[in-house]
Amino acid sequence: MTLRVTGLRKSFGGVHALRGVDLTIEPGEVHALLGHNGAGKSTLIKALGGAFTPDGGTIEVAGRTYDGLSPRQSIDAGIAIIFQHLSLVESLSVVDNVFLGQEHHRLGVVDRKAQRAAAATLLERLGATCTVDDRVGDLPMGQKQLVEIAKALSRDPVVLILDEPTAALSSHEIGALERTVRALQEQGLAICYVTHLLGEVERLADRMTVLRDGAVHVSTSLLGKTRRDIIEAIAEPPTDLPPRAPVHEADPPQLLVSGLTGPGIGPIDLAVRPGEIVGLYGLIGSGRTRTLEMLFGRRPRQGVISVGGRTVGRSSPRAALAAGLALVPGDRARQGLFAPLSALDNALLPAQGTLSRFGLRRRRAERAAFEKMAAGLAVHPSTPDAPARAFSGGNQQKLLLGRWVNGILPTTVLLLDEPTQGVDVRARHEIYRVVRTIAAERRTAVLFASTDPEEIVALADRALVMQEGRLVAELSGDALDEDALLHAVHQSESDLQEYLS
Amino acid sequence: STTASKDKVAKSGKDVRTVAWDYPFTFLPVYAGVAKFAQARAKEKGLSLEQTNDNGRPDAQASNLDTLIAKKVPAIVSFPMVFEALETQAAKALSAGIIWVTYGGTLKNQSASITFSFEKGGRLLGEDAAAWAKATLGGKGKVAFLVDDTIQLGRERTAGMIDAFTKAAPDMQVVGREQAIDPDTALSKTKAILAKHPDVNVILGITDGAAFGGYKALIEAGRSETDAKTYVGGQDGDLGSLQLIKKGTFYRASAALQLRDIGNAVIDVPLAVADGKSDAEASTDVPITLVKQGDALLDDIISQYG
Amino acid sequence: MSAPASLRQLARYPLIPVIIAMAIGFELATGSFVGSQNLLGIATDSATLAIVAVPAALLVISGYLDLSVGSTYALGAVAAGWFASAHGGGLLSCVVLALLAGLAVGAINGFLCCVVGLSPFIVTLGTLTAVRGIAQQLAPLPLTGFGDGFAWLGGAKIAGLPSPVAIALLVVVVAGAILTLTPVGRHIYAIGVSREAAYLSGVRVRTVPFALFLGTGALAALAGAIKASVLGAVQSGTAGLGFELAVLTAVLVGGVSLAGGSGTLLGVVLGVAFLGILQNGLTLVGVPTFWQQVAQGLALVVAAGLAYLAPRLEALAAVRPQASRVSASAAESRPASRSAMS
Amino acid sequence: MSAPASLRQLARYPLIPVIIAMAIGFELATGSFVGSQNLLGIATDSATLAIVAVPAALLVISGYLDLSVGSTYALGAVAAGWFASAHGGGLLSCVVLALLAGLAVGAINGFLCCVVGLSPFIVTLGTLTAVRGIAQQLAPLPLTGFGDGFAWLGGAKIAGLPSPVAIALLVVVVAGAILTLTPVGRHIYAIGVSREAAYLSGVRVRTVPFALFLGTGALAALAGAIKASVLGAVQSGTAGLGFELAVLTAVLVGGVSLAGGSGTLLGVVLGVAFLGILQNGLTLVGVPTFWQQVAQGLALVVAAGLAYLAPRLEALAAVRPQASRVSASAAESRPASRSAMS
Ligand SMILES: Nc1ncnc2c1ncn2[C@@H]1O[C@H](COP(=O)(O)OP(=O)(O)OP(=O)(O)O)[C@@H](O)[C@H]1O
Ligand SMILES: Nc1ncnc2c1ncn2[C@@H]1O[C@H](COP(=O)(O)OP(=O)(O)OP(=O)(O)O)[C@@H](O)[C@H]1O
Ligand SMILES: [Mg+2]
Ligand SMILES: [Mg+2]
Repeated sequence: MTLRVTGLRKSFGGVHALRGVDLTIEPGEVHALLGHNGAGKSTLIKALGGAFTPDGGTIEVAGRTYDGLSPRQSIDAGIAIIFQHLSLVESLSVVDNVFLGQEHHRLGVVDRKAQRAAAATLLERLGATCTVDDRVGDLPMGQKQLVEIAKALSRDPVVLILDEPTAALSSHEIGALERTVRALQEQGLAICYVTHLLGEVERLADRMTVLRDGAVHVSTSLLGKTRRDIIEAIAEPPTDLPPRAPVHEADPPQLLVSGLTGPGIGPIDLAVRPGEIVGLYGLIGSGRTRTLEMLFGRRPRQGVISVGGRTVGRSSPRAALAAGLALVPGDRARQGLFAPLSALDNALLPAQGTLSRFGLRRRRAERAAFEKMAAGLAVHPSTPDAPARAFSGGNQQKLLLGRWVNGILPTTVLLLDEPTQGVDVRARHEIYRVVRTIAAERRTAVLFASTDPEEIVALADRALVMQEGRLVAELSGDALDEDALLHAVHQSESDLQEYLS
Repeated sequence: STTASKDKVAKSGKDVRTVAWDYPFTFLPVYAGVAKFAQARAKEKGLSLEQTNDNGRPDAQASNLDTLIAKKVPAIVSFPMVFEALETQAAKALSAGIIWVTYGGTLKNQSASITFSFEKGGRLLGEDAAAWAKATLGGKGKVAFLVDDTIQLGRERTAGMIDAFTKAAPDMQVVGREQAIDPDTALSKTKAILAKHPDVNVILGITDGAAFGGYKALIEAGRSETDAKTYVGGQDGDLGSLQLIKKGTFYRASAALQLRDIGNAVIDVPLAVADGKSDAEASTDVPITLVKQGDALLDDIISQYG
Repeated sequence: MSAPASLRQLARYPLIPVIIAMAIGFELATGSFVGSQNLLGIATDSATLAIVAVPAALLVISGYLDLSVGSTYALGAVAAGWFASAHGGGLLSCVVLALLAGLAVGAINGFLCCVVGLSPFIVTLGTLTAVRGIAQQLAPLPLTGFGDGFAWLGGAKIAGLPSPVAIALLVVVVAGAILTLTPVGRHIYAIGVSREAAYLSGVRVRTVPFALFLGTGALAALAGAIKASVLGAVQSGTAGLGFELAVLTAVLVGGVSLAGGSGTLLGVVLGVAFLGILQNGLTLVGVPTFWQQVAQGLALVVAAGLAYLAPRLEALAAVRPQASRVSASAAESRPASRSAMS
Repeated sequence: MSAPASLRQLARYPLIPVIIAMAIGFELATGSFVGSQNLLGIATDSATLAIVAVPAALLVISGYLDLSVGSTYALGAVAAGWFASAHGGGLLSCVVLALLAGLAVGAINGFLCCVVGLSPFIVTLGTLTAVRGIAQQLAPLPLTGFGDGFAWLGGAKIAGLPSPVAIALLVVVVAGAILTLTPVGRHIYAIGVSREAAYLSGVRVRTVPFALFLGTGALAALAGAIKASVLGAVQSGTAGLGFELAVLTAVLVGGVSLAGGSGTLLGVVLGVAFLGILQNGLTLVGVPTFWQQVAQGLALVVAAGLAYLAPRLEALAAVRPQASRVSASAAESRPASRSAMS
């Protein structure tokens, strides 16, 4: 059974998200769908899932040709999709979510027993640790992702489409997912896989189709392709990163934390020097987000935090900001972005007060600041008035970075939670460049959390490894590589020392 | 008292092609009753009747009147929610040459008025109920009032009713004084009163709607329809209540407005003003009468509902 | 496990202890609150509210809202009352007529809100106004003199219960069964939490709320007809005036979130009981009119406070038995996570 | 570029053509709609609504809601009227007293909703009920006989305009300046879009809406005082009755979303004008009472339809002039992305 898309077109207002895309996915193949942020991957997938009707083109599946599918038609045709922005219902239980819309029922009454059994089997197969009765909203991101996958598999699909399924997973869960995908491939499923992590492409995919600006750029087998080839297909190859800023051991720490303690966290002691970039590595749920949020005053905490030698008093984001601490949160949609507000508002909201005179905004100054920020971070498009929701994920992330890195606010310690989640190769590179630059030029101390060991190695001067709310290891210099990180999170301190020596 | 602008007023009934009747409590059944007769009278006289939609809101009333004045309708008959609040509008109307008839009371600025005492309606009911209580219960028993404290006409009726009753029957124990103008509210309020005082003898309502709800509560509590020791009475003269009175139930009296007379007055009074009659000559006081079983008026009013 | 579980239940429904406290207070103050007659009276009076609050709650859970119920109630009362008085209509024909009227209003609301996708607040505020006008136009004068057949609807005893109470029970049971046992029940919650997610999961995101609008309309009209039968009279201008606010209050006080996606029928039933008991008790105690209003207003604020406390209490009650479970419930210690409109 | 830009403006405010159409229709039907006296009359009558709808709109944009304005209006009217009649209070003292009363209600609402974090809907429904009771308790009888000083508030001409209109203009201008010219204006939108994201951006997520509650309370009381001065009388039981629904209707019809985060003051002013013109026109034309209600209800539905069409028209208007610009407006072709409660 083949999925064939021909000449698919879709535009939103004036934006042409898809301009006649052709895509064929054969049974038993893993087909990587690649492209820069905003290339149209999710739009294509949403069209397959029935989120909207395409403007033109056809979708052929299970021997039938459609001009547009409804979600029910899509499901009935055997298409199962793991959407980028999860389609889970947070306040319902895991089992209710897995069977939402496709409940097992007898005489109109939900057959809970059968559903629970089936869901439990699926979750076990995926290596999930949550139980069928957990409320999905209470689960950490990785488990949610697995529930979403279980939901897709519960429908016995013939085509499985995954839109950045691993963006929020740790190496452990990624491994389990990859094994599942392989097993399904062997059963003859047609699998379409969207990701920005090229390692996954290399490990899993047989073919790739690369979109650029809503059109197919290349579609080819991956046999014999190098990473360089893939990157070049997706975007202009990135320029080299600027060099690491020198860190002076003699400098007093810009951020000094001692005895930081909160529910399930700590005590944590750490120090970040001016211009230093420290990576916080750990498995999902190890407490990195909570640590950053405690530092920023978003969560109640005990312990002493000082910035530039001065102790931060109250625990609140305002107090943290006043002290020079800033956080780019990990949950972009919920905690960061003001989707309907303009790009300028998104980037400059906290700075508008500083820029204002006599309590009135100075629009010209704001525009100038925005343009400077947009140029520095290579935000595209650089229109200040477009709503943030019209930007691709990577560019939204840059707007959030720009909120604190704009030359107006006196940010001296920058906290980043998963700064490149869902960001394409090129934009990721640009974000690294921006972070490096501010560390070097403004001597900003940077503490960032990431789930991707590649990212830690690429960006950090020094890595702290977190396990169950505590720092268990520190790696820097030559000792800092992906293997060491992977070992550190999975093993105890003594094992690590052994491994390192 | 008419004003100096009297000379600008339409000089003959023929000039008045339209009467605008502004009645704020359009949700009350009385409104529809009077409207029916006013409409019929207007048709008879060959003129058109316009109405406003004030929804019981004084500011909506004021602005609708402003609109009517701006539109220069020849005659306005208005029932002010708050009398003093409409002096401005009345003066404005008069100086624009519009006939202003105050409905339900009098204003300083007006061409004429259609009056009927709200206080008197309450008083007649209170006195009758008290007399009944003396005769039947020896003046000892329990009474509950269903009242309205929110609007002026309600307060006047309430005061008339309660003052007259408690003065004439001082030994009756007052076991309830609850806000209720419609049967729905009255039913549940009376039920609550009955829970504590199942032996209430007299229930007097600010409207027949309220009294009807009280009557239903008693019936629901098992009181016989013709119980000799029970008295329910209301005000307005609603058809349902009058039928209960006629049937001989313990719904014994209603201080009835004569809807037909009022409806006719809504058309006739402005026409009389237009024909040159003075305030004193044109103004009408429509009597309010307590109707009870056997009264000739009872059948007359019932037949008015057609 | 059973003791803490019931503790959690109690924490989840803080109205239960409040209602018990109110009952004790009113009984002490008046000596006649707890008595089968008074309690049955409260139940009968509250029955019409419950009959409408239940479907309205499902609608709110699914993320919609129906403000038109006050006028639909009047329309149902007028339809049934008119047929019963003018045409000597029997029970069945009157009820069917009322239901048809309610379904018509529900269909209009449902079409505009679910199919076209207009704002439920404005649309149903519009139908609230318009339908009242129609009801008054149809029956400007009070309707009375219904036949015995129609009187049965509000006056009969079914299994020893007054018929309005029996009907309300039936509505609660049926709606409860739909909500908890059937796939549609899950869909109602899912649509309320995330219409988009539900849509992509193949849930009928138009049909389900449309049906709930139909049900709310039909039951609002039925409630009007029942009240007409109980009273033996209908005043189109005052029947159900302000009922929409009473319904919404009961639903929200009962713990259903206006943002959709959460709430239980037990909560709604408790909300109805809370309002009924409050009104009855204040009258029993003989609180003067204006202070009754003040007390009712304060009670709403207290109820809002309870709705706020509930998840916190629940979280507290949950801490002991399973301290280490991941349970990031609503008991976040920081204010920023609260949605203002919930 | 100017023609399509103004086309887009028009598409954004579909009430503008509708209001023009209504004006033409009413003028043709009556011959007396367009006339300085009638138009000034509409403006004066609508002024009090505008004075409250404007701060209420800011509150809704920030994701909150104040239903208590109807009673705060009555309380303000009673406070000012009482001081003017019983104590011969002058203009200033009466206004200050009314403002203090309004600030008190606003502070209670703000404290409960913003600081404690209770549901604004239930809390302000509670204060709506309670404050009405208090106003009636304070002044059970109508207040009249105000001095000339107080009459100035509603009767004076300021720069040739009736003082209520001048005050309303001032309110619109000040609120418009806050919303568009100051950083706080952006904060209001930001809080409405995402309270959490605003909190993490250092916005005062409690103080800003609290201040808006204060402003709404104060201006609702001021509106009551103005109307008391215009009418020369206050009746606590009916002053501002149903005003809260009129305010909310104007705000929503004006295109502000109940979900928060979107809307403009121009839209709200148009919403107020729409309602004022509708009421005036229906009375002018002489539509029978009950049909007026029906028409008003239908007008709301039409307004909901316009709010629905606006983004779609805007998107259409946007397509031609700048086909490739990024402009992800709300013009989704599927219903699933719409929030039902907006
Ligand atoms: N609902 C929408 N309204 C307007 N524009 C949209 C909408 N959804 C997507 N777009 C636009 O369509 C284009 C394609 O977006 P899409 O989400 O498909 O990109 P993507 O390839 O999935 O990117 P990413 O890797 O960041 O997820 C983008 O320019 C985006 O801004
Ligand atoms: N052991 C725990 N105790 C209390 N709460 C926890 C615990 N583990 C997770 N949580 C809650 O679950 C939520 C989601 O966890 P999530 O894994 O996303 O973040 P985290 O624990 O900070 O880990 P990380 O960012 O390292 O992945 C947290 O915000 C926290 O409230
Ligand atoms: Mg995507
Ligand atoms: Mg995290």
